[in-house]
Amino acid sequence: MTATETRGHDGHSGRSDTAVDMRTTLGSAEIPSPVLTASGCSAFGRELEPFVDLTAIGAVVTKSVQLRPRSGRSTPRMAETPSGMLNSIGLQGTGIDGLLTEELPWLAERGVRSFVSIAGTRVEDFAELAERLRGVPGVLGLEVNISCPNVESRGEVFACDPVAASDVVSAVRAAADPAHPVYAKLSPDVTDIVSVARAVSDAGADGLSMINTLLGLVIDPDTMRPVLGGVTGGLSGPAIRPVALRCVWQVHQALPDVPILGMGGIRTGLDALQFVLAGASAVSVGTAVFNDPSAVARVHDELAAALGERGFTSVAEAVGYAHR
Amino acid sequence: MTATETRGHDGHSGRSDTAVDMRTTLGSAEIPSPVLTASGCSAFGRELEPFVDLTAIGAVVTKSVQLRPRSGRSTPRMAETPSGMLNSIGLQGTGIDGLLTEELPWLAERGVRSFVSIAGTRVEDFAELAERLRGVPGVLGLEVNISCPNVESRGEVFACDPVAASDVVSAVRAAADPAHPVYAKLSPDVTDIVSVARAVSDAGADGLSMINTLLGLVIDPDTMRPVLGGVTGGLSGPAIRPVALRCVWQVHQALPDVPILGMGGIRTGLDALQFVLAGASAVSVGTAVFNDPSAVARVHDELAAALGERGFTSVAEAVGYAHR
Amino acid sequence: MTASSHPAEMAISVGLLTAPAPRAARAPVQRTVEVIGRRPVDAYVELTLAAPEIAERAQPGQFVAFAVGGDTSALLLRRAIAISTAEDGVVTVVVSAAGPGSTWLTERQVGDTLDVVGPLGRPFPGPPAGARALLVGGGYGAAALVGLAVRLRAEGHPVDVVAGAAAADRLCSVQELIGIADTVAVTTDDGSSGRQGLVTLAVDELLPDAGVVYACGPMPMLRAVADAATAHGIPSYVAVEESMACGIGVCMTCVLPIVGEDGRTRFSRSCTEGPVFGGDRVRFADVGTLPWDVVGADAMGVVQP
Amino acid sequence: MTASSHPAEMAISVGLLTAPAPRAARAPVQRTVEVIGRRPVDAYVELTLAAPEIAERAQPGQFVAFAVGGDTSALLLRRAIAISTAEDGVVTVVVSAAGPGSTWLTERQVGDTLDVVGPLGRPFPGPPAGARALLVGGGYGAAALVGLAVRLRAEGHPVDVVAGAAAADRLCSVQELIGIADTVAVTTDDGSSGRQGLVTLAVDELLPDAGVVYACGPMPMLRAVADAATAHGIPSYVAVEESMACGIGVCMTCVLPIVGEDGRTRFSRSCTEGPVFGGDRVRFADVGTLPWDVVGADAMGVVQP
Ligand SMILES: Cc1cc2nc3c(=O)[nH]c(=O)nc-3n(C[C@H](O)[C@H](O)[C@H](O)COP(=O)(O)OP(=O)(O)OC[C@H]3O[C@@H](n4cnc5c(N)ncnc54)[C@H](O)[C@@H]3O)c2cc1C
Ligand SMILES: Cc1cc2nc3c(=O)[nH]c(=O)nc-3n(C[C@H](O)[C@H](O)[C@H](O)COP(=O)(O)OP(=O)(O)OC[C@H]3O[C@@H](n4cnc5c(N)ncnc54)[C@H](O)[C@@H]3O)c2cc1C
Ligand SMILES: Cc1cc2nc3c(=O)[nH]c(=O)nc-3n(C[C@H](O)[C@H](O)[C@H](O)COP(=O)(O)O)c2cc1C
Ligand SMILES: Cc1cc2nc3c(=O)[nH]c(=O)nc-3n(C[C@H](O)[C@H](O)[C@H](O)COP(=O)(O)O)c2cc1C
Ligand code: FES
Ligand code: FES
Repeated sequence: MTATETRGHDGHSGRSDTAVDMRTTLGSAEIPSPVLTASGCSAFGRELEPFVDLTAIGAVVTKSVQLRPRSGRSTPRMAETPSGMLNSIGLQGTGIDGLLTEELPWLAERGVRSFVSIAGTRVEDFAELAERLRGVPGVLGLEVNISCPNVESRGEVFACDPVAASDVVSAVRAAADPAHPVYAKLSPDVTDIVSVARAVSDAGADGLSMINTLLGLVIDPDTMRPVLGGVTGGLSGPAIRPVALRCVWQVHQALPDVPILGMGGIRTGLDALQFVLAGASAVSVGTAVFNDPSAVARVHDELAAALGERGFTSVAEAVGYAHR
Repeated sequence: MTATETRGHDGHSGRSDTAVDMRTTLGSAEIPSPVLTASGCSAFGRELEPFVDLTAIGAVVTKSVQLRPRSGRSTPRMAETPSGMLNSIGLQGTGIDGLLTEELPWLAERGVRSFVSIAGTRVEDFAELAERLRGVPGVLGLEVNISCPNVESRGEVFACDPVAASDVVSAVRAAADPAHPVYAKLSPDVTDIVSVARAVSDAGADGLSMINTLLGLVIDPDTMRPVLGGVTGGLSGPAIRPVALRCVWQVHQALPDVPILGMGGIRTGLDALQFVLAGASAVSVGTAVFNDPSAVARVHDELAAALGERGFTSVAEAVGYAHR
Repeated sequence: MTASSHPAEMAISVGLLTAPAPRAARAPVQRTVEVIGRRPVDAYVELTLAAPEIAERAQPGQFVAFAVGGDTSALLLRRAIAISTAEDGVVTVVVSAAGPGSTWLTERQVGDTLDVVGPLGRPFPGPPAGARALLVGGGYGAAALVGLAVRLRAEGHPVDVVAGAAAADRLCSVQELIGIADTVAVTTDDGSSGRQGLVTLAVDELLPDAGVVYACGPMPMLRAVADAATAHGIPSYVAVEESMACGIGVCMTCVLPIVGEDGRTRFSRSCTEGPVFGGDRVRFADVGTLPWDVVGADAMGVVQP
Repeated sequence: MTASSHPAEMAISVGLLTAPAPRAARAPVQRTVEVIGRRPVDAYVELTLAAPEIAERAQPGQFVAFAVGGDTSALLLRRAIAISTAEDGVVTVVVSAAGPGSTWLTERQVGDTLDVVGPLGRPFPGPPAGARALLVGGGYGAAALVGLAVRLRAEGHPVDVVAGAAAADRLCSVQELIGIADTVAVTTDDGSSGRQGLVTLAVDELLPDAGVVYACGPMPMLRAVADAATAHGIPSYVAVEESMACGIGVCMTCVLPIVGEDGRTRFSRSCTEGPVFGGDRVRFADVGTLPWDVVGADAMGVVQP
C-alpha cells in the first residue's frame, strides 16, 4: 500500500456484480435488499448518509419511539465488553410528534424506506402509536419493541410473558394500517422463546424480529459500582451472535412459515448468511455500525457474493436452508 | 526482551506478597483460595499439574459425573465464537466408578481438594451419586449440574423449571454426606433466575453456582449446516461475562445470605473481582484455562493484588461490596 | 452562572454568552490510511497519518475515530482521538496509552494502516472580530488546540495559551504552541514544569484581556475554565471528552445535559452536537445525573422536586 | 482391516499391528518466547523460536499451542502447530494461513514474542529394530516429519519419504528432507511438482520394503496411508489434526474413535492420547459419528442396530 488513502469502506461503491436476486419481503412489504439497520443502532438514518446509500438498503429500522419525548437515562450509558457492549440508553427520543414531523418526512423525501419501531409501557400506548402511523408516507411497517417494562404488571417486561406480549401485538395489529406488516421483537431472556414466538404469531404478528439485547452488567473495578447509570444494560454485538442464531434456528424450526428478521452480532456477509440459513428472510445490522458506519451496505454486498458463490440465485432460496 | 524464554506464566511462582486474607468458604467447607476450576474445563485436575499448584487453589471442580460411563456426543464438539466458544461435549466420562477408583484417589493422595459435580437425567440418579460420594476422602462438597435434560419431563432441562430443579436439590441434600455442602448450578437460559435460585435454596441448596453456559448455535458457511454434532451447544468465555455478572448481581440482591460460586468468562483477577463485588464468595475459572493453562493460579494472584490495592484485608470484606 | 444553579431559567431571563457551535462544513469519510510518522513524546505518542480526504475536510476542534485491535480484535468500538493538525494531506494526532484500545494505537508503526472515520463533530466557532483568544489545554487536550491556534493567528487574532498537566511528562504540544501563540504559560500539579498549580492559576490572570476562551482537557478543568470565563462575562467553548460508542451520532451513548438556544436543557450528543459546546451551555454539575428539567425527564418518572 | 468394518471385534480376534503410542517423557511448559527467524516458504511461513525449555523436551510428533491475536484478541483458543525441528534451544514450526488465527501467526515478525505451551501430545513411537521407515507427509504435514527423519537416521534406520500436496507451492520441507532421507518422492495433485497424483501412488511402491510407516497430513490422506500399510501387514502411526479447544487434555473437544489395547473403541483425546495414533486404531470411517460400540454410547441412547 502506498501512503495514500484507499477506498476500502465506501458504502457508495457499486454493488458486487452478482446475479443473485436480493429482493425479499417483510410480511407483505417488498424490499430490494434483505439487509436493514437495527432499531436504536442507526438513529433515524440521517447520520449514515455520508457512508451508505440509504435508498439501496432494505429499510431503516428507526429507533424505538414512544408517545412522549423521553430524556433517556443518565450517563454512563455504555460499557464495552469482550466482542460486544452494554447499553442503557433508556429510549431517548423526541416522541411520536418529532418522528412524524422531523424524521419520517426526511426519509420519505429521499425515497428511503422506514420500518418504524414502537415502544410503550402500556398496551394502549402501543396501539395509539400504531394508529398514528397509519398511512404515513415511506413507512413500510412496524416493529413492536416489547422489551419494555409493563407498568401494569409491576414492571415485568412484555416480551418475557407470552400473554402480555400477545396483548400488545393484537392491539397493535388491530390499530395499525392494514398495509403495514407488524413484526414483534423478541427478547432472548426467556426460558422458552418458541412459546413467546407462537403466542405473538397467534396474536397476529406478521413476522418476528430476533433478538433484542441480553440483560447484562459490568462493574467498574475502580469505582467498585456498576458502570452503567441504569445498573444493568443490554448486551449486543458479535458476543451474542451464537445466542441469536440459536433463537432464530429454534423458532424457524417450530414455526417455519413465520417470517423472521434476524439480528444479533451481525458484522459480515457470512454472519448474515448464517442467519438466513437458520431461517431469517431479512437481517438487521446493529452494533456493527458503530464499528463500521458503512456496515449495512457492506454486509449486503458480502451476503450477495456469499450467496452467489454457494450457487444460490436468490436470497429466498437460502432462507432456512440449514434445516433441510 | 532478549532471545530467551521468560517465565511470565509460571503457575508455580510464589504468590504475590500481599496481606489479603484469601480464605473463603463453600458452604461449611473452608478453602484457602476463592479461585476454583470450573466443571468440565479442567477435567479432573491432573492435566493442570504442570502449570498450577493444585493444592493451593480453592478446589478442583470436577467434570460432571453420571452413574454410567458416557461416550459423549459425536464431533465436531466445539466452535470458536467471538471472545467465546460453543461446546457440545455431552458429558463424556467414565461414570461414578471411574471417578471413585481413578480420579478422586489421585487428587486425595496429593492433598488436592475436590468439589464434585454430579449430573443425571432423573432425580434418583442425582441422589444415588450423592449417596456414593458420602465420606469420600478429599471431597469437599457437591455441585449439582441441573443443566441436563429431565427424561421424565420430555427432556426439559431441570434448571429451567424451579420445581424440577428443587426436586433434584432436595433429593441430593437428603442423600448427601451432611458434611458436604450442596451447590446448585444454575442456567442463565431462564426468564427469572431469581425464582429458580429461591426455589433451590428453599429446597436445601447450601449455595449456588452461577452460571452454566448459554445455549447457542453456529452454522458453518461452507457446509451450510450447524457446526456442532449436537446442533446447539453451550456458549462460554468472556463473551458471556456481562450476563453472568448480571445473574450473580440479581441473585445476591434478592438472596444476600446465599453463598455464590460465580463463573462465566473470568479471565483475569479484575474479572474475578467484579464477581466478588457483585456477590460471589468464590469463583470458577472455566474456558480461560484453554487459553492459559495457568489461569486459575494467575487469577488468584491477580485477585489478591487487586483486593490489596483497593484496601481490602480479606476477600470476605469485598463480597457483595458493589451493592453497598 | 455556576453550573449548579438553574440555567434553564437563567438562560431565558439573562441569556447566555455563547451560541451553540454550528455543524462542520463537510461530512465525514471512512478511509484506510497509512501511518507515515510515529514519535513518542513524553507520556504520549504522536501519529502522523497520510489522510488527504480527512485533512482537507478537518476543522479545529474535530476528531477522528479509529477501529482498534486489528482483524482479530475483541474491541468493537472505535476510539475517538482529537485532530491536532490537518494540513497538506496529513493528519496528526496525539495518543495517550490509557487502556487496551489507546495502547494498541500507540503501538502502531510507520507503514501500518488504520481504519479511520472523520473528521467528526463540530469545530470551534470563530472568535468575535478582533478578539484576543485564550486557549487552555489540559494534558493531551493541548494537542487539539494546535490547529486552532494556527487558524486564529492566521486570522489575525492574538493568542494566549495555557497548557497544564499533572506533571511535565503529561504536557503536550508545548513546543508547537510556543511557535504559534503570542504567549504560552505552563502549569503542572507537581511543579515539575512551569508554575505549580492548576491551569486556572494562569487563566485567571489572562482572562481580563481575553475576548473568547477555548478549552480542551479533562472535565473538571473544562468546568473550572468555563465557570471562570462566564464569571468574567467572556464566551468560552469547551471540547468535551465523553465515552462514545459510535462517534457519528447514531447511538445516544455520549450525551451531556446541554442548554439549548431556547434555554431548555436536553441530553445532547457530544459526538455530533459537540464535542465543542458553549462553556456556559454545559451543565457540568449535573453530568451523570438526570435532572428533572431535562426535556423528557418527566417521561422517565423524574418529577420536579 | 478396513475402517468401516467392526474393529472392536477384529481387534480381539486378530489383534492389531500397533501398540498405542506411549506418553511423552516430559511434561509441557508455558513460556513467552521470541521469534528469531521468519521465512516465507511458498504458501507457508516458517517461524523459528528461541524456546530452550520446549526444545529440550520436544520429541518428534509433538506439537505446540500458541495464543493468537495479541492483547486485544477475540480469539480465545490456542492454535495447535506441529513442531518441525527442536534443537539447540530453537523450535521451528511451519504455518499455513488458513483462518484468522493462523494468519495472525504467519504475520509475526522477528523480535515479536509469542505465548506458547508445549511440547504437547504423544510422540511417534520408535520403529522395530532395523526397520526401514516410510514417512509420508501431506502439505505442511511434511514439516512434522523433519525431526522424526533426523532421529531415525541417527538411529541407523533407512528412511524413505513421500511428500505430497495439491500443488508445488503447498509442498513443505522437501529440501530439508532431501538432506536427511535416503529417498524422497514428491507427488502433487496437479503435477506442478514431482509425479501427478496422490501420495498413495508412491506409497504403494515403497510399502513392500517398509517395516513401519509414519504419516502426517490431512485426514483422507492419513486414512489411505494407514489402510494401505495395514493391508500390507505393516504397522503405521499417524499424527492427526483434530479441532482442539485446550490442547492439554482438559476439555474433551478433540476426540476420535480409537481402538484401545483391550480392543474396545473409546472417544480418545487427540491432544493427550494422540495426536499420534496407531494407523489401525483410528476408526477413520466413523469420525464425526457416534458408533454404537463406542464405550458409553449406550448411555447416550445409541443402541446396537
Ligand atoms: C472527542 C474525543 C477526543 C479525544 N481525544 C483524545 C486524544 O486526542 N488523545 C487521547 O489519547 N485520547 C483522546 N480521547 C480519549 C480516548 O478516546 C480514550 O482514551 C480511549 O477511547 C480509551 O480507550 P481504551 O481502550 O484505551 O480504554 P478503555 O478504558 O478500555 O476503553 C473502554 C471504552 O471506554 C471508552 N473510553 C475510555 N476512556 C475514555 C475517555 N477518556 N474518553 C472517551 N471514551 C473513553 C473507550 O472509547 C472504550 O469504548 C478522546 C475522546 C473523545 C471522546
Ligand atoms: C496437532 C495439530 C498440529 C497442527 N499442525 C499444524 C502445522 O504444523 N501447521 C499449520 O499450519 N497448521 C497446523 N495445524 C492446524 C492449525 O491448528 C489450524 O489450521 C489452525 O488452528 C486454524 O486456525 P485459524 O484461526 O486460522 O482458522 P479457523 O478456521 O478460524 O479456526 C477456528 C477454530 O477451529 C480450529 N481449527 C480450524 N482448522 C483446524 C485444523 N485444520 N486443525 C485443528 N483445528 C482447526 C482452530 O484451532 C480454531 O479453534 C495443526 C493442528 C493440530 C490439531
Ligand atoms: C445502543 C443501542 C440502542 C438500542 N436501542 C434499541 C431500541 O430503541 N429498540 C429496539 O428494539 N432495540 C434496540 N437495540 C437493540 C438492537 O436493535 C438489536 O436488537 C441488538 O443490539 C442486537 O443486534 P446487534 O448485536 O447487531 O446490535 C439497541 C441496541 C443498542 C446497542
Ligand atoms: C468444554 C466445556 C465443558 C463443560 N462441561 C461442564 C460440565 O460437565 N458440567 C458443568 O456443570 N458445566 C460444564 N461447563 C460449563 C462451565 O463449568 C462454566 O459454567 C461455563 O463454561 C461458564 O464459565 P466460563 O465462561 O469460565 O467457561 C463446561 C464448559 C465448557 C466450555
Ligand atoms: S457516540 Fe453515538 S451518538 Fe454520540
Ligand atoms: S483439546 Fe481439550 S482435551 Fe484435547
